[in-house]
Amino acid sequence: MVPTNYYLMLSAVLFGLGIVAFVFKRDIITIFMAIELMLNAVNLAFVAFSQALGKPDGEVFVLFVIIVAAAEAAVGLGIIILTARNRRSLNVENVNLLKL
Amino acid sequence: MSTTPILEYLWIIPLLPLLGSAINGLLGWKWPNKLVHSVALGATGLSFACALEAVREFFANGQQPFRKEFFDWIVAGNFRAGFDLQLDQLTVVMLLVVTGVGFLIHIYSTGYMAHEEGYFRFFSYLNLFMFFMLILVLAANYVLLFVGWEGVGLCSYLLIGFYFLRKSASNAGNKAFIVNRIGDFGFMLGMFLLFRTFHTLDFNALFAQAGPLPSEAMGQFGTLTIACILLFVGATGKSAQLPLYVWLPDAMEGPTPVSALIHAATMVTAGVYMVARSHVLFMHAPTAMYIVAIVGCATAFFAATIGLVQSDIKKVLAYSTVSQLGYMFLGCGVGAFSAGIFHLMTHAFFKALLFLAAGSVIHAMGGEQDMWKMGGLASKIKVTFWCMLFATIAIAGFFPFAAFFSKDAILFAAFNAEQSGKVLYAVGLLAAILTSFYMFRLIWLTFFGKSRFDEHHVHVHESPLNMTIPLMILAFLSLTGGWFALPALWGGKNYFADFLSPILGSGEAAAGEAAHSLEINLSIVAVVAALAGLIVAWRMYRKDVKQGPSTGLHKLLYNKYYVDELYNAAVVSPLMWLSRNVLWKLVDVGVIDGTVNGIAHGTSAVGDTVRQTQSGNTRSYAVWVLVGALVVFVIIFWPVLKPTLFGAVR
Amino acid sequence: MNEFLTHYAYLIVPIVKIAILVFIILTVDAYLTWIERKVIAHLQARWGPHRVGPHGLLQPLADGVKFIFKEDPMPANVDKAAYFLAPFITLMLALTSLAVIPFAPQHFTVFGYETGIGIADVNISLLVLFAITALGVYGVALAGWASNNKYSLLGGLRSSAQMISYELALTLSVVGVLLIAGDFSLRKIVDQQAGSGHGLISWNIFPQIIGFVCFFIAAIAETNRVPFDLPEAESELVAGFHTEYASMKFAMFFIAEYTSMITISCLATIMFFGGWLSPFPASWTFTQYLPSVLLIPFGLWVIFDGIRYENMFGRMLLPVVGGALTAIGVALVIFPVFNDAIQGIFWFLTKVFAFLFVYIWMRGTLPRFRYDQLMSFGWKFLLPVSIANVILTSVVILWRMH
Amino acid sequence: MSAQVIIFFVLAALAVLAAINLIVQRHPIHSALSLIVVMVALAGLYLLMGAEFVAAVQIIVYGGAIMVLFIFVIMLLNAGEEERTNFSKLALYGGIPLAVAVTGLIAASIVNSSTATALPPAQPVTLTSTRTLSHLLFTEFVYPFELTSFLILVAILGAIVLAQREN
Repeated sequence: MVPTNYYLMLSAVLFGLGIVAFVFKRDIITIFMAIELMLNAVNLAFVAFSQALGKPDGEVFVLFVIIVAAAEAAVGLGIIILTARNRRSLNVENVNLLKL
Repeated sequence: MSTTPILEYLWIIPLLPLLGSAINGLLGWKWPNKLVHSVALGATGLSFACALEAVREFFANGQQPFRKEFFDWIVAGNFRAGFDLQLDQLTVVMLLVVTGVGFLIHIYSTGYMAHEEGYFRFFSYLNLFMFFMLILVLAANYVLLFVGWEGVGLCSYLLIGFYFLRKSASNAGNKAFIVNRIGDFGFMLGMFLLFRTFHTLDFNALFAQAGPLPSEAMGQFGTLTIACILLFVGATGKSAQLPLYVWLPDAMEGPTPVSALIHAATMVTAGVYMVARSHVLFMHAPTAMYIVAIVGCATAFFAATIGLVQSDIKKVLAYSTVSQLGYMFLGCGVGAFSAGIFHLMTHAFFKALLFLAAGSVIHAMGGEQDMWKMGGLASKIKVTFWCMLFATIAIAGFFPFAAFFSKDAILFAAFNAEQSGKVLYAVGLLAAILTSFYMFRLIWLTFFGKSRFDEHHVHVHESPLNMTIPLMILAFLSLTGGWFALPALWGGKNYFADFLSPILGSGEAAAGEAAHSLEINLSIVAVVAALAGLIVAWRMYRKDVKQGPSTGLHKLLYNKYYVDELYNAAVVSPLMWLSRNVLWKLVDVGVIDGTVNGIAHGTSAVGDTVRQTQSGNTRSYAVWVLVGALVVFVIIFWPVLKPTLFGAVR
Repeated sequence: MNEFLTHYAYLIVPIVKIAILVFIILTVDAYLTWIERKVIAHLQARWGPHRVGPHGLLQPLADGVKFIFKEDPMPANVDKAAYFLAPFITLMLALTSLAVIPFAPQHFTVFGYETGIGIADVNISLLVLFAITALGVYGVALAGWASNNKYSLLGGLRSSAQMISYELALTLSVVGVLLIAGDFSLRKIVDQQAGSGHGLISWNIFPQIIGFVCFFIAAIAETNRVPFDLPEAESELVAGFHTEYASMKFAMFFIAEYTSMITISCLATIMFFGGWLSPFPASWTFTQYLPSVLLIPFGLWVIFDGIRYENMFGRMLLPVVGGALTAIGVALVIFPVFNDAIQGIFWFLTKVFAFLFVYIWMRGTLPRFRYDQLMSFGWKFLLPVSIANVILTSVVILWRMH
Repeated sequence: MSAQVIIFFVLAALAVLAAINLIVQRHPIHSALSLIVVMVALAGLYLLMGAEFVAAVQIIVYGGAIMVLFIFVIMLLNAGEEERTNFSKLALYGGIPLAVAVTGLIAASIVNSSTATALPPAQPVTLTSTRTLSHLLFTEFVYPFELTSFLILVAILGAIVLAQREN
C-alpha cells in the first residue's frame, strides 16, 4: 500500500516544477503548459485525498477541473494565435504593452 | 367560514385604491381619460361598497369593535408594530365619510379635470391619497396610523403641487410639507414618549394601561400631559391650527377637488380624529385638554376674522375650514369628543359641498377665482347656486341644518366646560357670527348684484352632470346630516353620541336634564347670531360694491396679520442664512469636498508610486502572482507552518 | 519449477498471451494486405498478386523481407527524437488497443491463474480503448511535423484536425450502447446482447442502427481509411504524413493502420453485432456444425483447385492446405468438445472479417472527400446525429422504466 | 517494498523527470511531449489508486484533446525555439527562490501536518467508482455540472470569436 503522503509530496513537487516553468519559460505556449502542469498536480492531490478518505467527491472535482482546463485551453490558445498573428512573436517578453 | 367576509379581509378596503393608483400611475400615461377614470372610480367605488358591507357586518356583529392583526411589520425587541386594522364606531364614521365623500369627489373630478394635463397622474395621486387615508382611519396602532398620516401628507404635497409648472404651486406644496414636518416631529416625539412609558403603541393595549391611571391635576405637566401636548402639536400641523395653520390657505393652489377632498373633508380632520382616538390619554390630561380647547377656540376666531375680507373665493373657504377645524378641537378640548367628531362629519359634507360648488363656479367663470370679478351668477348657474346656498345655510348654523346641531353641541359643551367655559363659549359664538357673515358675503359677492366681469370674454355655463350630481347629493347630506344627533330636547334622541359612546364615553355627561332650558336658550342665541351675521352681510353687500382701498384693520386682516411675513423673518431667512453660510460654504465645501478630494489626490499619489512596479513584462507579473500566492499560503497554513519552521530551530 | 510457474503465473501467462496475440495480429495484417489487393483487383477486374506463391499467397512474406532490407534514408535536419518516436507511438498504440478486446467467452486456468481469451479483462475496457485511440493522433501529427516537409506537415495537421473532430462522433455514437448495457466492460456488453437466447434479435444493431452508422463512419475516419484518407492523399500531398518514411518505419505505419482496422472491426462486432454470439437461437443446435459445413467444402475445393494448379509449387502446397482445412472440419464433427470450444471464436472472426471486407470494399468503391466537406460532414452532420441518437435512446430507456 | 510502491516510484520518477524536461527543453513541441508523458504517468497513478474513470478521462481529455490542441497550435504557428531573453530581472533573480520557497512550504506543511500523515493509504477502495461518480455528478453536483456545460458553451463562442479574422 502506498501512503497518501507520497502522492501529496509528488503533487507538491510537480506543482513546484510547474511554478518554475511558469516563471522561467518565455514561450507563451509553454507557460500555458506550465499552468496545465500545475492543474494536474492539484488533480493528483485531489484524487489521492478522495481515495484515502473513500469519498468520490474529490474525483468529481477533478472532473470539473479537467472541464475547466479544456475550456481554458480553447480560449487561451485562441488568444495565443491572435497574439502570434499580431506581434509576430511568441516570446512573452516582447508582449509588454500591459503597462502605463 | 365566517359570516363577515369583508371584516376578515379588511385590508381589501385600502388595497383597492392602492391598486387603482398603481395601475393608473404605472400604465395610465398613454391611456384615454375614460379608461383612467373608470379605473380610479372603480377602485374607489368598490372600496366604498366594501366599506358599506364592512359596516353592515359590524352592525350585524352587534357593534363589537373588530380587530385583526394581519402581519408583523416591524418587530424589534419588545417593540411590535403590526399591520393591524380595527373597525369600531369611530372608525365607522371616518370610514364612511372618507370613502363616501371621496367617491363623490372622484366623480366630480372626472368633470372638473377633464381638460387638464396629467389626468392619469391626478387620479393616481387621488387614489393613493384614499389608500393612505384609509390606512390612517383603520390603523390599530400609532405607528400604522403614522404611516397613513405621512402618506396623506405626501399625497397632499403632490396634489398641491399638481400644477408644478406654476412656481406658486410648487412653493405651496413645499410649504405644506415643511410645516407639516414640524407637527409630525411633535407627533413622533409623542409616540416615543408613549412607547417609553407604556412599552407599546397599540391602541387597545395602550389605553388599557392608561385607563386605570389617575388623571393628572390641572396645571400639572406629567408624562401623559406632555405626551398629549406633543400629539396635539402633530394635530395642529396636520389640521392647520394655530400656529401651524399657514400652509392650508396656500394649499388652495391645488385643483379644487383636491381642496375639497384633502383640505376640507378628510385629511385636515385627521388631527381631530387622532385626538379623539387617543381621548383616553387626553381625559387623563386636563391641562392638555385645556390647551386644545384654547387653541381650537383661538383658531376658530382668528381664522374667521381673516376670512372676513379675503377676495379669493377659495381662500375664504380655506380660512373657513381652518376656523371650523378650530371648532372641532374646541369640542374635543372641552371633552365633547362625539360632538367634535359629529361636527367633523357634517363639516365634511358641507365644506366639501362648498368647495365643489366653488369649483363649479370657477369652472363656470373659466378659472376666475376673485369674487370681485364675479357677481350675478345666481341666474346663470342655478344648480350650483342653490347647492352653495344650502351649504352656506348649513355652515352658518340655521335650524334645522347640519351645522346647527353640531356647532350647537360644541358650544353647549364649551359653555359647560369647567375651565373658563364662558369665555370659550363667547369667543366661539363670535366666531359663529363671523362665519355666517363671511359665508353670506361670499354668496352675495358671487351670485347677486351686477356681474363685474365682461360678458364677452367669459361666457358662463353650468357644469356638466358628473359635477352637479355630487353637488346635489352633498347638498342633501348637508341639509339632513345634522339629524343624526338630535339633542334630546328636540324630541329626538342623540343617536350619534349614543353610537359613539362605547368608544368616546358620553362627553355631554356634563349636561344633565336640568340643563335643557339652558340648551334651548343657547341654541336660540346661536341662531340669532347666525341671523346677525346674515343681516350684516346683507346690509354691506346688498348693493353692488366696489373693492375699496383696504386700510387699517381691513388691511391687517387682508394681509392675514402678516403671519407669513413674520414666519419668514423669524424662521425661514435665518435658516436660509445658516444653510448658505455655514452648511454650504463651511461644511460642504470645506469638510466634505475637502475629504473627498483629499482621498482622491492621495489615491492618485499612491498610484503614481506603486505603478513603478508595473513594468509590463509578463514574467515579472508572474513573479508578483507568485509572491501573492506565497503570502496567502503562509497566512492560511500558519498553524501548520509554525512548528515546521520554528520547531525545527529549537 | 512448477511452483515457480504458479508463483509468477500472473506475470508469465499474460506475457505469453501477448506474444501469441502479436504474432497472430502481425500475420493477419500481412495477409490483410494480400486480401485487400486481391479484392480490389477483382473489383477492378484485375488479377492482383499471383506471382509469389500460388495465388500470390507468399506476397506478404516478400513484402516483409523487402521492408526489412530496404535502405532507410533520413531527411536533412529533421527533429530526430520526434522523427523516430512517431512510428513507434503509432504502432505501439495500435497494438495496445487490442489488449482489452475479449475474443471469446471461455475462461480457463493455467497454473492456478484464471484467465480468459484476450489479454486483459478490464472493467472499463471501452474507456481504455477510447483513451488509446485518442492518443493515436500524436503518431500522425508528430510524423508530419518532424519530417520537416511541407506535405508531411499538411498531412499531419489535417489528420490531427480530422481525428479530433471525428473522435467526438465516435465516442458519442457508442453512448447509446452504453446506456443499454449500463457497463463499460466489453464482455458485459456482449453478455447483455445474449438476451434470452433468441439469437440476433437481441443484438444492439437493431435499437442502435443510427448509432452504428455514426460509429462506423467515424471509425473509418479515425483509421484514416478511404474515403477519409486525406492525411495520405496521394494526389494532393505526396504521401501525407509518412512521405519521408521508408522501410521499417513506413511498415510500422502500415501495420498500425491495419491493426487499428482490426481493432475497430472487433469493436463494431462487440458493440453492435453481439461479439461471439451466434445469430441463431440457442435452440437450433444443428447450427453449431456450420464451421465444418463451411470448412470441408472449402478445403475440398482448395484441393481440387490445387491439383491442377499451373506450377509445381502450388500443386504441392495447395492440396496440403486444403487437406488441413478439411481435416479440421472433419475433426470438429468428430470431437464435439472442440466444436463447442470454437463456436464463439468462429462467429467472432466471421463478423470481424465481414467488417474488414466492407473496409476494403469501400476503398475499392468510394472517392475521397474534400477537406471542407470532411469537416462540415463531421461537425454538422455526424455529431448532431449521434447526439440526437443519445437523447433518443435515453428517452426510450426512461420510458421503458416507467 | 510491495509491487505497488515500486510502480508508484517508477511512475513518479517518470512524471518528475518529464516535468523537468518540460522546463529544460527549448522547443515547445518537446515541452508538450514531456507534458503528455507527465499526464500519462499521472493517469497510471490514478489507476494505481483505483480511480479508473478519472484515469481514462485524464488520458482522453488531457492527452487526447487538450494536448493535441497544443501541438496543433504549435504546428499551426510553426513555433521555433524560444529565445532566451532576460528583460525581467525580477524573474531572473526572484523566480527560483520564490518557487523553491512555495514548494518547500507546501511540502513542509504536508510532512508536518498531523492530518496528512494520519490519512489511510490511498488504495482502490472501490473499483466500480464510475457508477458512484456519475451518481454524484447527477444528484449532488448537478448544478455545478450544468454550469460547466454553460461554461463550455461560452468557451466555444469565445474561441470562435477570437479565431475568426475580422474582415
